[in-house]
Amino acid sequence: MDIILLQLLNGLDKGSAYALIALGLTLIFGTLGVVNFAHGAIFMIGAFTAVTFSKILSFSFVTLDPTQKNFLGEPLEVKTAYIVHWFGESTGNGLIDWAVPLAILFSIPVMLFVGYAMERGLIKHFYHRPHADQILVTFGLAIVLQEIIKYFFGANPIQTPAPDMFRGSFDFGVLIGYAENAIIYPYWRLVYFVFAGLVIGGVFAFLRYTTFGMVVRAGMADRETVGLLGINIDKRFTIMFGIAAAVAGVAGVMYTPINSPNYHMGMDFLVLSFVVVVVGGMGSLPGAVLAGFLLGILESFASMNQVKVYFPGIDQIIIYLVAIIILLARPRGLMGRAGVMEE
Amino acid sequence: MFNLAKKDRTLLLIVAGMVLLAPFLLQPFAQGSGMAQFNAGYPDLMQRFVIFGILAIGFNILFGLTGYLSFGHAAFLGVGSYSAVWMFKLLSMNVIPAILLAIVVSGLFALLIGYISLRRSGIYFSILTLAFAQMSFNIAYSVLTPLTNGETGLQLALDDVRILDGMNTNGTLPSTNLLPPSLVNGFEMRDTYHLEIGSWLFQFNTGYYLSAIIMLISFYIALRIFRSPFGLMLRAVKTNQTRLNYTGINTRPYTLAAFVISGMYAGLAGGLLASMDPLAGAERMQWTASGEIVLMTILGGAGTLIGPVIGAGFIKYFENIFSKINDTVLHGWFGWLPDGMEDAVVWFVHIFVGKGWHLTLGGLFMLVVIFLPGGLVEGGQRIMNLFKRKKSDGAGTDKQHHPKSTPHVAE
Amino acid sequence: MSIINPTRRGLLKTGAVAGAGMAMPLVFTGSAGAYMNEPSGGSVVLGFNVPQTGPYADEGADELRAYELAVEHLNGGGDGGMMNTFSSDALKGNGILGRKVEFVTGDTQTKSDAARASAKSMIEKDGAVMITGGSSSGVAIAVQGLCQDAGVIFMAGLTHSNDTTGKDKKANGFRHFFNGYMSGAALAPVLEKLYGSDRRAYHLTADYTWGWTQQESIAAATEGKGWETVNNVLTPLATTDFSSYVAPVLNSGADVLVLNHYGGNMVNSLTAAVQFGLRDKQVNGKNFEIVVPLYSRLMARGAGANVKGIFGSTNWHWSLTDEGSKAFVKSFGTKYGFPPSQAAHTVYCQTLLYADACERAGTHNPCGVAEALEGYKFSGLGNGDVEYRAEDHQCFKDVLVVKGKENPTSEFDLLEVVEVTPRSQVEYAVDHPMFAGGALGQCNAG
Amino acid sequence: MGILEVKNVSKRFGGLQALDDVNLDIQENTIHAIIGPNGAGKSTLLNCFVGKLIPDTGSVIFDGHSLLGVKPHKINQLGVSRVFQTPEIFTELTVFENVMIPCFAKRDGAFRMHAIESVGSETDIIEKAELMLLDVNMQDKKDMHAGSLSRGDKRRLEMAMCLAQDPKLLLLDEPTAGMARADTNNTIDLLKQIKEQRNITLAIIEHDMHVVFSLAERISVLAQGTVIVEDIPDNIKGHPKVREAYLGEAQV
Repeated sequence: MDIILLQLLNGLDKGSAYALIALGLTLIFGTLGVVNFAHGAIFMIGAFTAVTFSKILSFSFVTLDPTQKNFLGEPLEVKTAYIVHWFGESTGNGLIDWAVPLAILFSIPVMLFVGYAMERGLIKHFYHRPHADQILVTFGLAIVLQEIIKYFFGANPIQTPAPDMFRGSFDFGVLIGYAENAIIYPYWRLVYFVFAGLVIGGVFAFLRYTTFGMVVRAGMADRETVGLLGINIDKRFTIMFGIAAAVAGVAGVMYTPINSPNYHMGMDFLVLSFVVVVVGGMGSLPGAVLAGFLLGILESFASMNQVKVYFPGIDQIIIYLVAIIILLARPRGLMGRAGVMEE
Repeated sequence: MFNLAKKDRTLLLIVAGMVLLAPFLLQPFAQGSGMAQFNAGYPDLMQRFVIFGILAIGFNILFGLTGYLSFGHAAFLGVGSYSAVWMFKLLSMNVIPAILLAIVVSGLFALLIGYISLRRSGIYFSILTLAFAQMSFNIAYSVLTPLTNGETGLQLALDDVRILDGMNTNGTLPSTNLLPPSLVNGFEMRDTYHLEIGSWLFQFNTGYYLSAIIMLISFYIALRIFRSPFGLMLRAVKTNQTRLNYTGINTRPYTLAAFVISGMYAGLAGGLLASMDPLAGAERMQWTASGEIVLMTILGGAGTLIGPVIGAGFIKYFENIFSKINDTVLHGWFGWLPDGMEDAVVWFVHIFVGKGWHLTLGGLFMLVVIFLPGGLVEGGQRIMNLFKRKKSDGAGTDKQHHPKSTPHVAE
Repeated sequence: MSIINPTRRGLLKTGAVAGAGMAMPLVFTGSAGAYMNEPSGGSVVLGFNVPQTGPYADEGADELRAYELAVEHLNGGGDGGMMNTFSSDALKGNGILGRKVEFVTGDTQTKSDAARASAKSMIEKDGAVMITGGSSSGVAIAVQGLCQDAGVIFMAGLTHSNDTTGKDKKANGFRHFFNGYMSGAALAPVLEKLYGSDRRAYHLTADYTWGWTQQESIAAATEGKGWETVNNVLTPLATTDFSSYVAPVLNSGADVLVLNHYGGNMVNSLTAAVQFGLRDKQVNGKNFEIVVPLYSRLMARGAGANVKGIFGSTNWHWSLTDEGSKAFVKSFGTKYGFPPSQAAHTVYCQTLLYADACERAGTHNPCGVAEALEGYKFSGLGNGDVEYRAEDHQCFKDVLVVKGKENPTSEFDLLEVVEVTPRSQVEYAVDHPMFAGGALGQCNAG
Repeated sequence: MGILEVKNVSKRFGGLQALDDVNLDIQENTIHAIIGPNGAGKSTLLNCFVGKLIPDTGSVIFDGHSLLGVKPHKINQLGVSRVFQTPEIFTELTVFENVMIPCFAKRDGAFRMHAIESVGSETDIIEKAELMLLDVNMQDKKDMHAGSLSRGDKRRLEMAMCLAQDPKLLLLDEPTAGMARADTNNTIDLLKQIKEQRNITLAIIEHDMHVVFSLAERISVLAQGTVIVEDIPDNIKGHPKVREAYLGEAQV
């Protein structure tokens, strides 16, 4: 029982990551009708805004320390971050330690701009083009974006740790009467889970309770009619693209301590996020979230040794297997609407 | 001839001419010259051009005609390759049975996947095919290692059975052949004849010509399918399934047939790949490989006959030629520039070649799709039209402009 | 000369051909070379086939740097690097056999298909006589098979699977890198000394061939020291979030976690394990420990502070103080501004060793070169006294046991060498069951 | 016994009773109009004839075959063709190809793997398609892209496509909706001509009373999901029940 609870927790956490990525993707699908293969790249750029921000924070000057030698036997270059120099050891290092959470503030404007620029510069010209063209151009864009990141940051993963106070894990098991260490969960992942919940809730509240959101929802249902009402739906859609980019971006920022960012992480998540969105049902935001959690939880269960003993390699295919079963049982995914991307 | 309309006959003859003369056409630069880097006339790449051409032609029968976007076509390529290599390991090094088995097995696999996936349309269909292919890849890479040799890929071994050829004892691996070397010499896939003219060197490879002939046959069959009533129905599926149903046509068997045919094309390509180089890697089935097929087809021009072949050639050229350009080569090219400028130019070009070949490819995808919505073929057509207009202007005749009646079957 | 005469030789260089071509405009060339791509002009072409895209692109880039350095040294440029410390003095700095060394590069993409295509183009188009490089075992084995068929020498780059010189060994292929068995043999005594002989290990293993062979090796070696293997869980290659694999570890009764992962997998699984706080826990009354059997310094950077205090093995490290290593670090560091990785060291050595073997054999003929390399004993290239065993073409040398450094002084200073395990301790019999099956076969000269 | 017999057909959508015990008998070789105010269930009824919807209860018998649960393409092969309110044609094919497809469907049935023959060598199909285009007077547009046709031409093309199959029953869903008066009259003439030249039954759903009374030989009036009156046109005019149903909606 405890292992099931443990994997349920894991699944919720994984699921919240999937749901966050899928949410942005389905916003773009639903509002703009664009198949955005660059969404994974946006997630990746989000993660790299965290890397950039922590690099900015630890921007350093160099002093030579003659007492120590570097690998060539020359005096060692010791780097001191400017903010440590300015604010002193504790404040400076504290800021650097908190780089990831702080990077969210940095990331949101950057990602809004990235989304805005992408939509205005490229995507808007593809609204009326076939989906195949959209796939090709956004895939091309994704490659270009990741190669740019690779050029500046290299191919290896880059460590971006969570603040020190989130080290270690919380013992749930003890709370509910299990043995020590039976159900533990890292603090940072709990933070991530709560954060994902807030973002998802925020997006839903925004769409539900603001006029802007209502217009966008109406536009998702019937773009032409809303356009006929004299509402400038295009401008709102541009903003939605920016918001979708920001959602993917902050998801990327918060994910960096879990998965050290590398330039191809976007591609790694691309297929998965598409599967999540489609299993949820095209054009359905709650569907995407639901599917994200469902697949996350099932994936966690499939990784249990107790399961793998009977089905070797089940964790390799579980996501796809579930996707097939759901799509066969429910033609439009869990909560999809008729007629969306069925042609 | 060939029971084709004049336009198609011309197209077929042009393609045949280009494919058969490829060893010359792809080798325009003299050996040792700075531009020799851009030569593509060596056996492996030429084989890849035509084999991936076959793959793209087959994919186009499904996607170009019916509009069903399969995102898992690489699975059939992989299955074809595995079947072929197993044939080499168990039966004989002759490529014919291997290729036949590859086609049959991939056809059956396509029947199974198609039967299930075609219950859905649009993006739901795409995701179903993607899911099947990804499952195939993941399992082939891990659990099925005894069958697929996982990470490394299935390859020949000294202790293979090879019932027909007999156990080999001399400690070297045999190579794939069309006719057993005991009968005729010179029909091994890797046999290459070298022709030197001046400082040009041309390579004529048995494997290439076998692939080329099979590619021409595949192209011819595709041409016939495009022009057939069956092809007409497939195009009708793409434009309006409702009307087709209310016209008494059952669309499922049509789409399934198209899916299986295109799966068999992919299997044939996989079998040929394995025949040219007897190794079947699991990466052949990964979603990126499926994506590459989609990109080839759209890049060249989906729905056109020759477009996918051009798209395939384009991507393979970048993969094999641009990735090999390194700084030493660049310095060789720009050595005539003043030193500082040379370094600056090399530094700049360096970003786009060698390890940056992905960047160039991605950028070109974007440029092509932005400026040439119909793919590379449209670019060709525009140039041709420019040419034609000039010509007709010169003659002073107002040539009647044919309405672009069927852009899908335009060459 | 018959008109139809199959040949597999490569290209001739411009100068030599031009004259003949003018005189006889249409010629089918015969088997001019005695072996594949026999160099005929004043230069010889080597093929450096490394990952330039994909997850191992940085390792590939470091390999390329080392190759360029090696070529520079072979052609008499630079400070000569390890050529000065190498026990053989066959290399004169005038290229190989008097021919200037040229090279071509390609991208393996860490896919066996793409790697073979790239290697084929080097052989068919550029006339390479030797192919080398790579950063994964799958690719190394695939390309080794190709080189065997084509008749050129293959000097494997970074490949750690037992299979490369085990069941998939080939007469034309040589491996300088160490392997899973050696990692186990080197690590086990150190682990026993540190953590005692009463330990229960939980293995997380990348679910593909390399992962399996390493897991098998490490489990066998540690069990030999009294450890118990509690569990071995296979993880899919594509996993990025290892939480669901790491979470059950603490409650399994294990007190050591062995991560048989490499590259991005290693970074992410180690990060997850540290995040779960495993290293702060006590199990069975002992501190919980994590072991990463194969370390790569380049990759370890991605795990940052998480590697501190974690033990593993590595092929070579720049902080070694023997003359060879020092010379190599000096010339590499001076040229590029940072120390070389183990991948760089491996491929540099291999290039030198190939050149040296050609000189000693007096030919580029792969059969001659292979003969010169088989059973060759040398020193001065780091790692002490080294031997290329004739029976399986595996290189035997000292193996380094390292641990993540507690107080790194720079971004390169991540590992510290704990012990240099002598060669004798990591040697094994040719017919060791982990290396069984397969045969070298005959050398192939094309 | 009519060619299409509808008995006790009911259909519910959630809380809405779309069809409530509909009975209808369409005689062979007649023009039968089904009229009724908006929301009367006309389209729902039509969808029950072509296999798009399955009624909850009742039976639909065409020419001796029950149509319940039969797939659209099979119903079509029995001899039922349908003209849609918004023309359903193959917009990306040429006009001529559009007409060829029903010819193939008529000759070869629901599926035939004729993948190697050339379309150009199917002389019988080509002849028939030419003839059909001649019938609707569109032979000069045969190489045009169907998507680029005017709305009126699209309708005529769709009509030609349906007729190419020589259907026994042709269902027309508001064939003159959105047409100018002149076009409407042309359509009326065309339909009359079709009726005269062929052995065919026409069932028309229509709003335009001018069209209905110019064409129909019998009229069924549908209101609130059920047939309230069925009679010859002269008796429908001024029928009190019909007036009531249409109250204020149209001049009857």
